[in-house]
Amino acid sequence: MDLRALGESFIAMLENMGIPEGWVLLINWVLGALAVLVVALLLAIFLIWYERKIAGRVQDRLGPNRVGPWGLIQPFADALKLLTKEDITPDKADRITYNLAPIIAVFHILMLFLVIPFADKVVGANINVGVLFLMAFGALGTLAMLMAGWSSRNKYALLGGFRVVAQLLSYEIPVGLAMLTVVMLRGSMNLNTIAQGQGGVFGLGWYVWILPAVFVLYFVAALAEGERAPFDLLEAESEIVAGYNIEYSAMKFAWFYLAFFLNTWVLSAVAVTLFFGGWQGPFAAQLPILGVFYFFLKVFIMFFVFAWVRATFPRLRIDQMMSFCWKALVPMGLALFLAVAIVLKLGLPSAATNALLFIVNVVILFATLKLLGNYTKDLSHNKNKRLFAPELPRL
Amino acid sequence: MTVPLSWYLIFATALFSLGFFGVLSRRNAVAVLMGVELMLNAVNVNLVAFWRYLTPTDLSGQIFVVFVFTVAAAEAAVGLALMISIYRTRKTINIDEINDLQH
Amino acid sequence: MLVQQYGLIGVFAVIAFLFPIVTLAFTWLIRPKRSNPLKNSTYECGIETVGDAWVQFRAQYYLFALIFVVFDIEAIFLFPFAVAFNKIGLFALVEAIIFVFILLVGLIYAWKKNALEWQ
Amino acid sequence: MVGQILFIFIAVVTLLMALGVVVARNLFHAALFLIGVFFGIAALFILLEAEFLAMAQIIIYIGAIATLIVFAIMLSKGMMGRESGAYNKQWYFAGGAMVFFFGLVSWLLVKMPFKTISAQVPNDAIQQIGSGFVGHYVVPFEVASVLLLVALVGAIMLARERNS
Repeated sequence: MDLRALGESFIAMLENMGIPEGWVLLINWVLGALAVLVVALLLAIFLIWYERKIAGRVQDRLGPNRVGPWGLIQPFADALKLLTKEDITPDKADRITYNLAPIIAVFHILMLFLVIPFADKVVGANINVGVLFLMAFGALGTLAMLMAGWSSRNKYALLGGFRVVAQLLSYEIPVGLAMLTVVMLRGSMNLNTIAQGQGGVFGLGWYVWILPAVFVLYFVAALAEGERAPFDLLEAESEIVAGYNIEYSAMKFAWFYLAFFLNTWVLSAVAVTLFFGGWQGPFAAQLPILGVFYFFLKVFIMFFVFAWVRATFPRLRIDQMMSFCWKALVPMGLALFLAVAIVLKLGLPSAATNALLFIVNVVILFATLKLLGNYTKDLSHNKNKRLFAPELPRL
Repeated sequence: MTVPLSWYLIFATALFSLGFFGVLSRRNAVAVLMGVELMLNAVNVNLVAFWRYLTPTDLSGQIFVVFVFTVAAAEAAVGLALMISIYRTRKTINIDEINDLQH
Repeated sequence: MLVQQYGLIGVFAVIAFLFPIVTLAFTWLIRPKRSNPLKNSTYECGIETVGDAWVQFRAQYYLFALIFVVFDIEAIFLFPFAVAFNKIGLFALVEAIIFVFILLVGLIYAWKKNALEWQ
Repeated sequence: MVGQILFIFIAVVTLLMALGVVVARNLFHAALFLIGVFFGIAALFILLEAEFLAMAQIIIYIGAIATLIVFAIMLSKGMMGRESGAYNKQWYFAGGAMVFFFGLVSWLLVKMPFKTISAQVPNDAIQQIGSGFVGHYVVPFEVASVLLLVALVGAIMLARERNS
């Protein structure tokens, strides 16, 4: 079954009914938008259950198991509870900004769903600036949290707001550099085109085999972008209570919560699209519906890794985290970008280029790890220095 | 292309005038900076509109806009750093109270 | 083609913006409203709030946002460069490398001045 | 026709937001209005078929500059609340100058004939922009990076706390 053919036959049916062309287009858009919206919301409900189940298993618990089979209905019960809870707005809060913040948080995360290709050409908006679209609307999320932090008029919330700026803005740079390197390799910012370029049998064409260090860079930075442990300092319960969303309750809190889970899902989906071939898989070219299946399978495996890391690692200190971004990840990203650019311009045959890219990536990854390792070893002898704030290596 | 070029230009003029008003009339330096940003945006709208209607096949218009972005960002970064620095010593950033050079 | 894609984005943007507003309005209708001054006061670990929450912070935090802005602009320059990468010559690559290196000097300067430390 | 309605809608909303930037007493609200203006202009760029610039507008103006402004407001205690006197003494003069300027320029614009041509935007627009940076516009490209470097150094000098 071809999904595009289905859509086209639907358009033809509407046109046959004598509806003018403009209206057909509009109906098409509204239906497409509603489809993406429903997918996003169902995903959010499912992801909450999925993550809680994973966290439970990792920590030797059962996770939700009371409501429905395997606790599958649990998120619906939670949603119902949150819908009917009393909503408290602090008297001192700046009301307009306070109410606008969760709306923008949901808005930005839903927008990101538009450019993710679920299968070949099965994508909300197949635009040529897909990667920039991700960066643009991703940045709106930072703003929503800043608004929440400021408008609550609460010291913890404001402190959380400052951490948002520091963390999310900083880690946007390594994420951007990783995306930039992939874009350079493919020569396109269209996410569908990038996924298309990773064909080959048994996933041999995936960019993760060519650019492993870039994937590691993306993954580590994405952990921070998704506010996940070990980088969850925005809402470190034991330090700043809950950070920017401390004063939020009921549905407004639920929107932040939903944005958090969907954000991780989008980050996993982008990782899959950029590095793991997106919807590519055996027979996906012949049978597009299989592409959707492969895509979701890969994304859920990726999401599992994110949840696994979150359930396993302890939290970093904020100064360690900032140093790690600017002094390790950003130089590493720039080095990778330059190295990949130079290797691509050498003009070698494509197999040799790919092999050389792989070697360069591994070398840079290990060089970074070695420098970091040496530095931490140094520190264990020198107690005056702060751990994990690497100084410029002497050249 | 149903929208005439002059509509864009008049829109940009209106935006520029509002920014101009903000720059001239606000006391707070950050508000003045916001007015400057409005004016720069008006210029960008003009550049892109001219590019689209006069030379759509030559991408120079768009490249110019990216340079305007750069200048705007540099201006905002330095301007705000200046304000934070002044605020730290003076506890005010009202422009008519920062007048050391007048005496 | 462009109209096709961006029309959908426009329609979706309106829906995505209205959707949370509608749900918030809906919960406003069905939720209980029993507020009292104590409930609506600012939370501060269960004790009385001390002073105003909007306090003076150190400007050190501002530096991170600043360095971010510079690198963000750099990304905007480099993305079209990356898209055009296959079509351009070796000399163009050298220019891009110079571009990145000039910014790297900025990063090293910030590093040396301890602007990258969270204190 | 649809394009015209869309343009008028976006333009009116954007101008109202811009008015909000100028008149809002609370600086934070002014910054929020400013974000709205930036968004409206990104929408206009889409109408003008400059998709790269629309995204760059959102990334730079909303993601970077607006965040910087909001952050600067948050950093200064006195700026967060309502301002007592938002306008200086010469605001009526500024208003007059604004109305005069707008009237003069729009009169000129209506009078002035422009030779518009209707051609398609090339499909590889982003690629052309990219090769433009390292081709014809290479000097401004490098100067831009020097400008950013100077801005970074200057701003760090200004904002750094000296006692440490």
